[in-house]
Amino acid sequence: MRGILATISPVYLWMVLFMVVPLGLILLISFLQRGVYGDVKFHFTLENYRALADPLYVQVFLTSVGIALGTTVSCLLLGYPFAYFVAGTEKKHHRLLLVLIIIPFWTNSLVRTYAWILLLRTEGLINTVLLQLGWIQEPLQMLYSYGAIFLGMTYTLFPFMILPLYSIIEKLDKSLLEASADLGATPLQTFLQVTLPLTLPGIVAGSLLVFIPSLGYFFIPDLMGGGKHMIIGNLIKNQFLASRNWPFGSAISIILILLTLLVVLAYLKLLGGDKDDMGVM
Amino acid sequence: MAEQANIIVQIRDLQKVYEDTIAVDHIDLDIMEGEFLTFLGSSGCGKTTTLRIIAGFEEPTGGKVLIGGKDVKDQPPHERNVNTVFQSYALFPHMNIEQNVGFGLKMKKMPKDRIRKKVEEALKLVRLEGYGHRRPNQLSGGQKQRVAIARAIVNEPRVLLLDEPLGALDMKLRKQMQVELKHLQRELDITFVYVTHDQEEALTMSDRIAIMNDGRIEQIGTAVEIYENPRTRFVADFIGETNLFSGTVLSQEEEGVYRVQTSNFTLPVLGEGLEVGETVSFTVRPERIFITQPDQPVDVVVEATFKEFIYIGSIIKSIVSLADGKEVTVTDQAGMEMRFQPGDSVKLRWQTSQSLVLRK
Amino acid sequence: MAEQANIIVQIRDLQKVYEDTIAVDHIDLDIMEGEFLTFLGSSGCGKTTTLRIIAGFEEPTGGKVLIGGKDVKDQPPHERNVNTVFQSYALFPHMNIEQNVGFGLKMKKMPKDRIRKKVEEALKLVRLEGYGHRRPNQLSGGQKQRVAIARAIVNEPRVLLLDEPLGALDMKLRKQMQVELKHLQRELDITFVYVTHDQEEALTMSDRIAIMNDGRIEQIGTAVEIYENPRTRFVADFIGETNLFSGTVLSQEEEGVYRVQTSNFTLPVLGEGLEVGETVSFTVRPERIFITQPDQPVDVVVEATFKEFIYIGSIIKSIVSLADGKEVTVTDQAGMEMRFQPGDSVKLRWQTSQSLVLRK
Amino acid sequence: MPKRKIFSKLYMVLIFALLYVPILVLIVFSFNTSKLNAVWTGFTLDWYRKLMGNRDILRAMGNSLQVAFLSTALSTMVGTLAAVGMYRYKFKGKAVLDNLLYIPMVIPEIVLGIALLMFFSRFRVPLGIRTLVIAHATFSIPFVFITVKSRMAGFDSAIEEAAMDLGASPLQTFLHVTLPVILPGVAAGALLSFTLSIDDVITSFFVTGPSTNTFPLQVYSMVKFGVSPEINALSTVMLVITITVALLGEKLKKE
Amino acid sequence: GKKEASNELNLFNWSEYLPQELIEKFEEETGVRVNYNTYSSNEEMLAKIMTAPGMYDIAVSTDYMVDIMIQQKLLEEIGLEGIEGVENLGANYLDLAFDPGNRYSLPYMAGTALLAVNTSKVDFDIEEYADLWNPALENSIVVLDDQRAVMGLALKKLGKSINETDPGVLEAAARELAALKPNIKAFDSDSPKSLLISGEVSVGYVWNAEAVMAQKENPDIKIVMPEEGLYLWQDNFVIPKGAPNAENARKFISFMLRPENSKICSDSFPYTNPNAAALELIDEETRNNPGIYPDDSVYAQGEFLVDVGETTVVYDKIWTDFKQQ
Ligand SMILES: Nc1ncnc2c1ncn2[C@@H]1O[C@H](COP(=O)(O)OP(=O)(O)OP(=O)(O)O)[C@@H](O)[C@H]1O
Ligand SMILES: Nc1ncnc2c1ncn2[C@@H]1O[C@H](COP(=O)(O)OP(=O)(O)OP(=O)(O)O)[C@@H](O)[C@H]1O
Ligand SMILES: [Mg+2]
Ligand SMILES: [Mg+2]
Repeated sequence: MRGILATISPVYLWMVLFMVVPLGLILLISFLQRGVYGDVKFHFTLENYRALADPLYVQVFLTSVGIALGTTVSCLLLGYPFAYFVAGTEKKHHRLLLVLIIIPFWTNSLVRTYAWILLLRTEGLINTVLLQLGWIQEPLQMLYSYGAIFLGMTYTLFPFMILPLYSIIEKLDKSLLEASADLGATPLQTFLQVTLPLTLPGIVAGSLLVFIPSLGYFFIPDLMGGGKHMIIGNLIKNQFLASRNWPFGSAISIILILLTLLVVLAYLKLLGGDKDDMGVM
Repeated sequence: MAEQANIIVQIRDLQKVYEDTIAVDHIDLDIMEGEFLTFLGSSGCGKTTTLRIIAGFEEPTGGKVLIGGKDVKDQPPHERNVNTVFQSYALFPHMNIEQNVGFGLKMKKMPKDRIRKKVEEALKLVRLEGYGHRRPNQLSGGQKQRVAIARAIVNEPRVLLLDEPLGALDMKLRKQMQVELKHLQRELDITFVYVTHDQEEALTMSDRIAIMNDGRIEQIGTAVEIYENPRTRFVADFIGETNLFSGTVLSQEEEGVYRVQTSNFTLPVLGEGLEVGETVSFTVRPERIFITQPDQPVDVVVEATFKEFIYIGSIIKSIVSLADGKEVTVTDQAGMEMRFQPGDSVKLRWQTSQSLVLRK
Repeated sequence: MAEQANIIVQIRDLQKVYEDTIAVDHIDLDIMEGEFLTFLGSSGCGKTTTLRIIAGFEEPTGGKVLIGGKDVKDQPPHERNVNTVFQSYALFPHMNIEQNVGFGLKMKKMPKDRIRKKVEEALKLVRLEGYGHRRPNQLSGGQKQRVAIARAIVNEPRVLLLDEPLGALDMKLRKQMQVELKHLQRELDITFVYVTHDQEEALTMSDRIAIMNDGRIEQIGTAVEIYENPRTRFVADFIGETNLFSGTVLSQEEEGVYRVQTSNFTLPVLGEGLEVGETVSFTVRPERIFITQPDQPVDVVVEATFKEFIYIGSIIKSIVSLADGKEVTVTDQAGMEMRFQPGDSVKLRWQTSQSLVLRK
Repeated sequence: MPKRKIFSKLYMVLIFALLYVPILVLIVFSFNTSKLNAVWTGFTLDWYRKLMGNRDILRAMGNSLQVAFLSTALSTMVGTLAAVGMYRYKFKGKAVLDNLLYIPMVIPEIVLGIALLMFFSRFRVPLGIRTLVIAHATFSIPFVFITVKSRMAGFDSAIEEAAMDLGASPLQTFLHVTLPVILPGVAAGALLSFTLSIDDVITSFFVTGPSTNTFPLQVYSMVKFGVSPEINALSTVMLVITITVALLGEKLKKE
Repeated sequence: GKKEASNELNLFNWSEYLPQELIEKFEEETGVRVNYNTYSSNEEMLAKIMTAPGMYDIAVSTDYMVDIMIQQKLLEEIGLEGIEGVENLGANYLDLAFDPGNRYSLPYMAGTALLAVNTSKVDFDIEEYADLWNPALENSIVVLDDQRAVMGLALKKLGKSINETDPGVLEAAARELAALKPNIKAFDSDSPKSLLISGEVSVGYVWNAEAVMAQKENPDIKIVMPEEGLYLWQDNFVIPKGAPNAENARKFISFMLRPENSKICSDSFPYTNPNAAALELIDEETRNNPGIYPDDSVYAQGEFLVDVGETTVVYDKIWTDFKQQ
């Protein structure tokens, strides 16, 4: 009992104080009305939620989820082998490698994104080099496309996939992989049958840490996608700032939170199973 | 039986060095098809390492391994028709027992119902029927070990490597499993390479035993050869209990028999090519020594003082001491022992053929 | 010695049920201060579970444990002056050997140089001097186990729980460690609660042995009591090898001696309160049976046919079969055996005092 | 075996190259004479010189580092404890709390910022480093929690038992055994937390006080007139420092 | 709790929008310590001041936002009598609709949104907003990522005001926008000049300063001021309600109004300086750059943004729809 108190109560108090209470305010606002000058009028209404049913907003949600899913998948596909190989290096190098992975992300994200733009744009570095080498005749149109958005998102969220993956792959019991190989499983089979299920908690964690934030990371689509897509993050930001429609912005946020929680729960059910019960010997 | 068979595993000048430890030290060994070969040796002598090199988990520092005549240097573990029962079990924690045992068959893409049948049989063999749906962490130590055995044998490999597979079992189950493993080995005609630290197990089950010490093979041979004719002091001391004496060669009595002087007595021992004045060691097994009140004369009679009885069930050990305090162990079947009191003067006797000079 | 001492651990009506398994089934037991008590039993019979309850890792489903007269229900493991050597070693993977062994002392805030000294001594005791700077994953199975022992004894607890601590060691080292553990236990005057599946180990080391079966204690007593006077069929069968017969009581011959009819022969056995017509089992230990050419008459003489010799070093086992095919094992010290050929007619003889009727 | 090793090395080099390519561009442009960060016009050290005189940027950087360190420490502690507790104990409301912990990740930053600002202003909490740390910890805790929780899966509790058996109190067991074993997970969570904090704009904007501007705020509010290459210069300096510290630390550890 | 009035000045502004040397000079002169706080849009500034009042002493606010802040009673009176140098300001920049009589605000900098055309990439003349709809410009325009600005473009093409509230007109404007979308390569308010300079786009609808800077780097770029009139803007100093150091704020405004100080601003940023007295100190090239100091006629034809009240919701929906296409 004392253990529960010591470990759980800090987070519990924290969340109640700094999240539940503020969130309650947002919930309240979502049922109020926008004033003429963008203030909040104390007048109960469900209009904000009703307005959300417009196919326009459904479309925004779908676009956002599409981008988030794409980002998650590409982070996972690129990141898993990377985390696997890093975990496979000599243990004494691990700390350095991890720090080297994260250091680029301690620079300012805006500056980093501009750097990508410098690389990708029509007269950017990559095109210049490729043209010089004669590998292409016409400059490639890389910027302001879905490709650029995915590249930017994947790049920005990469450490959020790598670190949880690494931390679980690193503790994988090597003798289990040996046992699998010994029983005739090819490396691929071993990977699918043993490595993957045992590292599933890391995959789940990494995917959540990438998927959820990418629903709201609008500055990458804005900068690298040319701002031609409205994702849920922009929509909400626009309500709070450009249109100063806090009630509507709050309503969208509440729905976003609920939908994301649903997705997360479904995902955990689907993939996680009863992973708490997974013991080792 | 092993002599006529083909060689299935050849180990040539095998060596494995960890940073500061020589785990395997230039081993040469041929393992015959269908034989039951046991590695017996003290903790840390390199048994597991040797097995892991054969299985392909460890790359040798030097030398090579041939399986079925082919150098397996570039063959990854899953392509070697070799299965292992791991000392640490290495059960898959995310699979239940049934899935663990069926894993190898599933990898071979065997039809599901055949897998189920074979898994059932294997579980029956290790007396774990009905445990199929448990997770490894719901089993006791011995139960886990039995699952590891089932998981390996269900694949009927050409060579089965077993690393102390019965280590966690009680005597009773262990004896049963010994019989069953031996039975299985004969029936499936699989080569067993077995690691154990239980000499009785080694002696009863093996066709041949390789005694390892400090990364080297000290002696290899059948149970009788090893027990009756240990070639080194280490082997004599390691296999069974023994009494070790050392002394100086006084003279040759006849072909193969020398008279040796120890600090307590002078007596004839068996040996070959010894020189007068040489210092030698020789052994006498406790069960080949008789304690008597001084009476009929035999080849060897040594004066001693009785110290104590130790009771170990079917056997009674007597500890006696010689004039200079050296302790000698004598064993007797329980119920057969003479009743002495500590301090009693006794005589020890044995036949010359039971005292054997050792190489080193 | 245990009789005069104080009781240190009291186990009262202890019970532990997992979902579908009764692991510990109403156990009552007193453990004396300074005694060496061994749990002996088959795989999965609840030995580890009992130990874990004493240590405080498992809450009993029913009953209670008292240590030093105090119910320890609410005492977490670290407040019980009890240390454990785990069956699975449970070494800390992130610490080297020295740090592993010194952990308990560090928790007690012992000065660093004293810790270093005590750790060194402990490592010496388990013959691992110079291994202090290795990590657990750089050790062999047996070496890990020795570290686990050193880590526990260095704390000199009032009660030390050892769960198959010598399981992974070879016979030689095991014998040495047995002697040393016993020595240590006497010297430090610590209570040892020991789990093993090696009966020889149990018989040589223990003051008392508790034979467990299926969550229950079948019999508890000294080595001699258990071996010479097993109270149940299970105990007789489990401890040492034995030959079990069953038959019908024909008549009472004298006080404590009954004549019993088996399918092969009629003979007198020791028993108490038996009724004529009752079906009973009785045992004769293999080492108490002699094989002879039909000659001098003793209490019991049974006709049999010789089948085979089994060689296990210091002992030779003979398997003979009775008229109806039942096999009987007879052991002899190697070198003492009569040379028979399979198929030879032989006679078995033993003293009536060696055949004992069992309760169930 | 060796072939696979070569492949894995190649792959790692490739990914590292991808990670560092934009960083190289960023560094190169810190030496560019043009203010526009658009085309290479010539080499200069002007931006470094200017940076040294730019009190606001340096102070903002100082604030950001302070907030990042404090909030990382806080969220790592709270998040790790929570993950351990949730792994070890069963209690009522566990599932609810578990799901509650995903919410701070889901809340759009601007919503969290405004909500916290309303909250602080309502309870008259003065805005400043303190409120920044609270806000950052709030959105970082789930990242730590999830990372550590995934690492806990399949944790061998026998070694915790061994520690308690040897007389370690639950706290000591946690510090000496549990924590070191799950350290890779905790470190990963802390690194993520630091990354989030050092780069946060929107939430920070709302909860920061009048004298605690942070570095990302400074950068983002430049967008109207173009991000100054001083930022590149500062980023370069920071990169050089962190990489040097990391390499030195590694070197020291070896000796 | 609220801070006691200390000798500080909490300034709220975009970063790099007020030369550091001026701040240092002011601090030296008055002994007031300046805390420079930044935001990246008017709306952020508004949200912060609205939610947690009483923190900032002086803020820079764009025309329409001054109006909103006045309406929401978020501003102190500026107190013209306590400020020196108001007379230095040009008449074009005073007494405007969003703050008649300058009760609450005084101008700091001003500018316009206009067209920048890369003549090497466009082979026809661009003179009016409607030319942006030319299919030849497919995927080659950058426009401000700002709903009112871009709506303004469409409304201007239709010959309407950028502050139109008639739903029918707005719907027509939405259709115009849909037609424009294929020509838009990117939305960028932050640094559209880099796209122009590097040739990534041929035409930009951008802030005048961006166009001027782009022109400096790439001489092919020509500034075009469509006849339909420009979108005008003017940034102003305001004093938020409950400012703890309002007096320091006035001191600061006075300081900024001095011609020699105002000139320093112009040297640093290529915007229109409303300080007529400072104009004489500014170098000729800048003064004669029509991109920075356009004719008075531009002021006559141009329009400031005005908050459209409830219609904002309509604008927002059109914008979302437009982006989503
Ligand atoms: N990864 C390693 N790094 C360093 N030394 C090692 C490593 N693995 C094993 N060793 C050492 O090599 C020697 C042989 O180890 P091995 O595991 O083969 O012994 P073993 O004969 O199986 O012993 P046991 O009966 O105790 O299991 C031991 O001294 C051990 O400490
Ligand atoms: N967590 C658990 N869940 C369900 N059953 C369990 C669990 N732990 C142990 N058991 C069962 O309880 C019984 C007793 O287990 P225990 O580990 O005490 O056996 P043991 O006597 O130590 O055996 P061994 O000699 O094989 O180690 C076994 O049948 C085992 O399968
Ligand atoms: Mg081993
Ligand atoms: Mg056990």
